[in-house]
Amino acid sequence: MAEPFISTPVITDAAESPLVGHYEQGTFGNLDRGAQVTLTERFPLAICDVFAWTGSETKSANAIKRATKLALTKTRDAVSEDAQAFRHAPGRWTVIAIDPALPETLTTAVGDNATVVDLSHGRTVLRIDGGQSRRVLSKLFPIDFKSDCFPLEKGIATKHHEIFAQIQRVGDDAFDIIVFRSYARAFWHALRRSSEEVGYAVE
Amino acid sequence: MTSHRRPEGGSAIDRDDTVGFTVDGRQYFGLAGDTLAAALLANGVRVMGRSFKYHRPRGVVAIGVDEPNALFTVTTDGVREPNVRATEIEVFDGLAVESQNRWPSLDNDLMAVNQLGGKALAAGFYYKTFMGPVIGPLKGTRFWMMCEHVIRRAAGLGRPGTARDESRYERINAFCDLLVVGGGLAGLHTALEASEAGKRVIVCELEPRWGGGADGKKESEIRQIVDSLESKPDVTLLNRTTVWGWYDGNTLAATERITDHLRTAPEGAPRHRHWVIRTGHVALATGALERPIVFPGNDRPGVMLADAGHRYAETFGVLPGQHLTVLTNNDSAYQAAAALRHVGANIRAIIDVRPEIGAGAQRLADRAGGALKLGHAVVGTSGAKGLKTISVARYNHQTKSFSGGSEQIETDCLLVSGGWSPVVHLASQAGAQPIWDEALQAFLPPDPDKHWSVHGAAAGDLDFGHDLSPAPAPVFEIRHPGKAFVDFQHDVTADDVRLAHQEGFRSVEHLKRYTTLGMATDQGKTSNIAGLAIMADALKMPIPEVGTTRFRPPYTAASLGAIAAERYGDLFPHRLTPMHDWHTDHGARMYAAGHWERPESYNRTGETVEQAYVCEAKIVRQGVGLVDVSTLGKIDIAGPDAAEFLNRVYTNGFAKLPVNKARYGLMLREDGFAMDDGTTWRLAKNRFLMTTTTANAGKVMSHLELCLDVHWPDLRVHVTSVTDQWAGAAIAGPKSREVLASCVTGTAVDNDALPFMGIVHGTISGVPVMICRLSFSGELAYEVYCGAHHGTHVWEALMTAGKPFAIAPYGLEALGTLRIEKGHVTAAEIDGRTTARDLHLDWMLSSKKPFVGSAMMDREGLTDKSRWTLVGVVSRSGEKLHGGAHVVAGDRDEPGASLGHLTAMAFSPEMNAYVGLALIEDGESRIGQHLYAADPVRSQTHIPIEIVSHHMVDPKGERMHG
Amino acid sequence: MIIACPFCGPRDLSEFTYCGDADNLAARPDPAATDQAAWNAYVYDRTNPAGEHAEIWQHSGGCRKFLRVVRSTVTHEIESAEMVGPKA
Amino acid sequence: MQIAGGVPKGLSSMAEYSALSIVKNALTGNRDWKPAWRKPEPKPAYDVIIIGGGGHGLSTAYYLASEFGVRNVAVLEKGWVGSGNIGRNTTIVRSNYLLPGNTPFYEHSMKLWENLSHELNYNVMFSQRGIINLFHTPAQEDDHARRGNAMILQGVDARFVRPPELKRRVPALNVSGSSRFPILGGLEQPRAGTARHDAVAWGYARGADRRGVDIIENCEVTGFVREGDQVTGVETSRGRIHARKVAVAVAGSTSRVMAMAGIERLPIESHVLQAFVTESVKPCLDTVVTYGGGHLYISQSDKGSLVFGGDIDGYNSYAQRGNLPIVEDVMSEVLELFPAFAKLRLLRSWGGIMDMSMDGSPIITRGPLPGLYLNAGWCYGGFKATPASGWCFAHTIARDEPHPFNAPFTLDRFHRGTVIDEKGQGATPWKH
Ligand SMILES: Cc1cc2nc3c(=O)[nH]c(=O)nc-3n(C[C@H](O)[C@H](O)[C@H](O)COP(=O)(O)OP(=O)(O)OC[C@H]3O[C@@H](n4cnc5c(N)ncnc54)[C@H](O)[C@@H]3O)c2cc1C
Ligand SMILES: NC(=O)c1ccc[n+]([C@@H]2O[C@H](COP(=O)([O-])OP(=O)(O)OC[C@H]3O[C@@H](n4cnc5c(N)ncnc54)[C@H](O)[C@@H]3O)[C@@H](O)[C@H]2O)c1
Ligand SMILES: Cc1cc2nc3c(=O)[nH]c(=O)nc-3n(C[C@H](O)[C@H](O)[C@H](O)COP(=O)(O)O)c2cc1C
Ligand SMILES: [Zn+2]
Repeated sequence: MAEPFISTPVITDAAESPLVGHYEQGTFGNLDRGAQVTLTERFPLAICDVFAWTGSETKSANAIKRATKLALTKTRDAVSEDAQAFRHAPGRWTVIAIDPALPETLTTAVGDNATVVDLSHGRTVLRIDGGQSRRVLSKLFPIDFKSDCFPLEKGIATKHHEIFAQIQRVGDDAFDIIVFRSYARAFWHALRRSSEEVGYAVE
Repeated sequence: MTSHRRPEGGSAIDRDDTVGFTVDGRQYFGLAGDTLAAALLANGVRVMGRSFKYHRPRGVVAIGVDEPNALFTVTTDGVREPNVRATEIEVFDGLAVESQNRWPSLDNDLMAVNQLGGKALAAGFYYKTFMGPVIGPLKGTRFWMMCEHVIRRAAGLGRPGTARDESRYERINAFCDLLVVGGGLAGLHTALEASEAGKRVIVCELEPRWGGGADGKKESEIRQIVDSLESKPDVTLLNRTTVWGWYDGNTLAATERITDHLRTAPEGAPRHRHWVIRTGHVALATGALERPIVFPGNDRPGVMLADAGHRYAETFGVLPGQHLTVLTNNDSAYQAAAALRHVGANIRAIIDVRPEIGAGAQRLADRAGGALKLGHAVVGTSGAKGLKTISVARYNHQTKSFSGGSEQIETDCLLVSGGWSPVVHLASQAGAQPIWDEALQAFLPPDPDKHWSVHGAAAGDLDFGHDLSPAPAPVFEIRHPGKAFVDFQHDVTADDVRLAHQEGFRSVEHLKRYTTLGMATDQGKTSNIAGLAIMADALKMPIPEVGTTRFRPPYTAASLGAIAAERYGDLFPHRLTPMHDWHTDHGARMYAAGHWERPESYNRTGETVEQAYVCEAKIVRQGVGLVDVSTLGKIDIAGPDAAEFLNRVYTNGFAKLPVNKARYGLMLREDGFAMDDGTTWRLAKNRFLMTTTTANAGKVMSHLELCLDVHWPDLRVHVTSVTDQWAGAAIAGPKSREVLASCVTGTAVDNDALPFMGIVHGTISGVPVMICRLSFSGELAYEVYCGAHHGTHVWEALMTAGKPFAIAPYGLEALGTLRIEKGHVTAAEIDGRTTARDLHLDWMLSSKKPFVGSAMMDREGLTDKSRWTLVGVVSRSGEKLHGGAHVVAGDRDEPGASLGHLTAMAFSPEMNAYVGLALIEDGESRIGQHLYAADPVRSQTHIPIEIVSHHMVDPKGERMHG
Repeated sequence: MIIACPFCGPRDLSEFTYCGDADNLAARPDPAATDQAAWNAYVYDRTNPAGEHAEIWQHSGGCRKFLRVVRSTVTHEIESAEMVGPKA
Repeated sequence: MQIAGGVPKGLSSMAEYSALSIVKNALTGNRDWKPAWRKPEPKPAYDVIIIGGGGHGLSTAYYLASEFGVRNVAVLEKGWVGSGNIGRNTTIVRSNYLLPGNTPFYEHSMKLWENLSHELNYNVMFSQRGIINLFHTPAQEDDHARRGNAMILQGVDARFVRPPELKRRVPALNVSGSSRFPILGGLEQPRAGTARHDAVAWGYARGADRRGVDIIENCEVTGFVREGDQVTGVETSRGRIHARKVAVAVAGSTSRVMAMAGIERLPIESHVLQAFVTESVKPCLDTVVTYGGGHLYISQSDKGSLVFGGDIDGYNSYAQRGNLPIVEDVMSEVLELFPAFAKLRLLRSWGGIMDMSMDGSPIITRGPLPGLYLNAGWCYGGFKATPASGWCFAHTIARDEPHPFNAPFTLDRFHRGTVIDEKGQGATPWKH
């Protein structure tokens, strides 16, 4: 029953980040204590939504695990050097990988257990890292970023203003924020603004 | 002017740091750490404001947020902030403030003539007059409006400005186990205890300094606790932060003032920060506010709350006057008197309404010196610009009677204490009624529950030191002839309260509204209790039966900027299509469509929008054009029941749609009216791509999700929004196929390979694309979809391939023109009030299956023949039509009733005429009629039109099928 | 207001979208049925109680699932929030 | 100089209000002012009982007595007169409606407003300072033109204003074109404006009282007395009271009260709407302005406060208080229009319970039971309707048939599909 994968596959050399022309490297804001956070855009990435059919959640999780080599379970999110995945709704994962073949690999791996939707072009992933990352994020999201409330590797769905966004904790003080591509520029602007008080570097 | 600064003392000030500031342009000096009120007192300034109604000169009465009189306007970078309490402005070098509500100056205000109105301006007088004549030019509302014009200018306090406030405001979300409101001793101890138990704690204190009203002797204890709290990682200490609102789910709002007290702000620092704090538990340690006593002449500058006077000396080293007197009904003022004496003040007399006092008070009275007049009351004051003398008479507070003559005492400052009111505001915001405490003669917070607790003075735990009793005598007013003020700022007198009672405004809420008691900037912090005590007296009812007025957020006024932080100006959320920069680089005017920005038209230099769109539309009809359709909502619909699902949500059938074909679909709401339209593409047996209108993308997505989760959980269907995944460009015009043929590889695009509504996959310039042949313009047209990151690349490739065919980009205006000519509907017609039949889409209503809306769409109101239905309209005079014009049968002089309206208009290059679409009464039957398009509100045009079919161009659709 | 999404945990009101009376939504008549009175009642009429009210909220800025929330319309106190639809 | 409107003969001789009476009373220490309305004990029976001492209940009583000769009337109010929405609204009065079903009714109301202070011998401070509905895109401009034209064609005043005039009249307005939704212009109804909300309640109460109506406060209706289907009276916290006709005008409490009569389901939901005032400032906004890029309506009271509101909170509520997200939204809309006001300060916020109907339009009708009459569904627009609503409801009660002005406002229009949906939102009351 598996449907052929509907491809807008891969990201070719022609791919262009939505932040082109708005991604200025350097250090900014109040640098009295140096740049206390670092902002980066992670581009390009392969991004998929995996939506398990009721009853096939475990199989789907295992399939994602196989396809990405992540230490993922039905309820545990995971991050590795070249991939990450988190459950943002019951039976539903956002999977991100450096390997552009992710959509096909995943489609094959999950088979009839889940629907895979390629969102590689539809999302922008921004990373914030550094001692003050939680404070900056607190300005933007009504989410508790405290370590034990937001454990390492966990990912969640929320929104910024009225617009859907996702966040995954990828390091001690590092978070990936996944926003709609169309919203990336406005969000980037807000993120930079919120970081000015603590000083930031764009790498 | 005499300096009132003592040579020593003052826990907040830095005697080595003199700062200069101006009031109304006049230079003053203060010390770093001073509030404006303290610095002005130190400079011997007494008049610090004018009252609202009578413009009476007023001095500062309080030391904190309860100050009703001393209000100033602070101007920073040309932006005005009116009504700032002098007790909250921290002076810095260069501070410039302006006094308010006076003309020409604070000391000489001509508006003070209002006082002469005296009793005529009593409560409620507005309602009884100004009705004006019933005939003549001032009849109706005119006379009132004339008077109102003058009244408005006399009212108001500070003057706002018109310059944009460029300050930055920020928002922050916080979470904790315990939020402590108030950084006095009670709050600090509560915080310490919780933090030692490992709790995550936030402490907010509205003052710059910690410690609240605590005695100077407690300074080291306070320092110790603060140090200890500061060292704990899970404790956040926020000073200059007022918690002002308590919302459902223990969500509290607070405003942190970050740079107001600084001459220059650090880089990146916001002026104010809006804190939204979600907490497990709230500990209210908000202290208590001292309240005044109402007596004749009680508003003269120099009359001040006793604790305020005490603290001006202790905190700022400033004496509130040279020759002090005290009026009290309780023991706490004795402490103030003794402490002031200790720092060198001369206490002339202590006047206590009580006939006797305890040993503790007596001891303090002895220390304070001056005459102790028990069983006495102040019955009047005098002094032109400030207090000079008070009149004192023997008083029995039980019988409220006076005896003997009155005695004059010279004094420039009368310190008053009428008892203490715990700050119950926050606890009561959610609606819980505070509880009257007979002993304290005060309202205490309602009973706490598991979400909150109350500590210290806020709980009624008023500890003034051993031997002193917290219980005052129940005296709120000393009733004697003369104007006695209850609400200082609003000039509400005790007689006004009684008049309200007399006229039947007896509920406290009526009292408030009729007299405006408690509606000023201090929200009655100093006046509410006295007001309701006077009303209770008039009603001969106990105070608790009269009750309080309702407490509402904010506790103290909060800047609009802070609450709105990051939601306006350049931080307003907006979304851009992948080709956005290309459009702006090529002269596109952008159009704000909800969150989106879309090209309206590409204006070559000097062109008007109309010239541009006509040119663009012509190019599409005659050659080929390209338009960005990336903003259309796109939804991936997958699963074995996907076709069945579409059958249920669309009015027409989708089950038999072949793979690689698309179909136009219409959705209704449950009530049978049209909701949205769009095409849905079958990409595989169980996989569809639905498109929606830009405006309805979110609404349709939620509708589908609701249907699946709530109504039909048995359907195996997954829906995912893929709006952002795809860039979309529609290439339209007779030459469009040739352009595609020249640049698409991997698939043929001829009529056989790609028939009308067919879908193919190929590549353009090395990038995979999906192409569907469908047409909104009515021309041969295709929608080319590719991954959004490739959007600009494919767009540019299409432009390049189209160059030999003179391709041009077109914007929303041209798109609109083309669809109007074709009679295709958009949101202007699917406006939530139209049915499928109104729009001639009844051919899409399947009779073979039920669908959302099918049960309701045939009700009489939806099928009535006189409903407005869609028609085309052509200008017969060549004049420009206007969207929103109404269709009428009569000429300009007698247009008659509206028959409906134009939903859209354009100049049609194809028909060489201004054309439009209209929804008009029984439209079908009017085709061929000559009517008028009337636009009296805008263009004043009255244009002869002919009603035609809404299919104005190529009614048979030969072009798009060709 | 804070709604405890069974999947996401307690989240701020701003993440949720109100969808109306849960019991009414659950009483959607059979679409094939032509019982106009039932349809009219379903589309237009509400009990609108003061007190306990079962309602549907979508966690639109979160897991996007629909929750059946029992809430007091008088105190805004939330008694329970459960997932509706196919559970996972 | 003021010429008094005059009280009909034979009615209460309580002091007429005028400039003269104010001076006279001032000279005698204001000792002679009488209660604005009596505090009568309820009688055992009345011809008509009106439940709800809000604007609509009081104006209904007033017009029953003054226009339709029905004087044996009681208004039962559970709290104090004006404690409901009449006492907590943003006071905007306008008749700038789009749909033919609404316009004549609201225009009738406007005409009553224009003479109301005289009619009541009570200054309700109706100030025709105009309302300007801003628009920000060409499509919105067309929508506003459509509305303006509809108004003009039905004899209502309307005009367009463009940015230069806007800048002159509302200097703090950001017409720079730099904003996210630049202002293209506005649709103005010059005769629209604001009135002093409490005064409207008090003026109608006093006017009704002077014509013999009993206004009974602290009298909560707790049940209905019925003979078969026929409603013959009410149970109250002050005992049973009989009546030939019982009229319900309880706005946000409609469902609760009607449930006592056995009507369990109605096309109404109760939702909370918040409103806001800033601290008083000198005049800076001399008209009413609404924002088309979101949902905001703002004016400045005579006291100097900016008075404004936005969307409803959007969930069923009887709590008279709202939540923070809407507060933040509304403030951001104020600043989108008036970036100079960021330093003004919010003084107070509150909520009211709106009777949101399924199409956003009201219900003024006989029934749904014999002897019962219903006035409801005012959403957040019923203040302006106060005079016409009372007038039409009084007509309906006295004559047992609607006036043509309120003929479209039936209860069965929902089922029949003849809805009057100004916003085009369908049966989602929280979106109207
Ligand atoms: C915040 C807000 C802003 C608004 N802004 C505007 C605006 O700008 N313009 C506009 O035109 N409209 C506005 N409105 C709407 C308008 O205020 C209302 O539609 C209108 O006031 C409702 O009619 P009413 O005055 O009769 O209601 P209410 O004043 O609510 O009267 C109903 C009365 O019934 C009483 N009652 C309830 N149950 C019982 C019972 N069992 N027994 C006895 N009595 C009972 C209540 O206590 C209440 O006094 C606004 C409303 C709110 C809340
Ligand atoms: N001045 C007084 O209030 C007062 C009166 C009687 C006794 N005392 C003494 O002080 C001690 C009681 O201390 P306490 O801590 O209960 O009261 P406190 O007055 O010392 O402290 C309360 C603090 O809460 C702050 N506050 C109030 N509302 C706030 C809000 N909404 N947001 C942020 N901060 C807010 C106030 O600025 C104040 O600093 C007792 O020992 C008593 O002897 C003080
Ligand atoms: C038009 C209008 C203007 C108001 N102006 C003020 C004001 O200047 N000061 C004030 O404290 N409250 C003002 N209020 C709010 C009232 O104090 C009160 O909050 C509101 O009527 C709701 O009543 P409640 O808070 O008692 O429930 C105003 C209310 C309205 C409707
Ligand atoms: Zn959730």
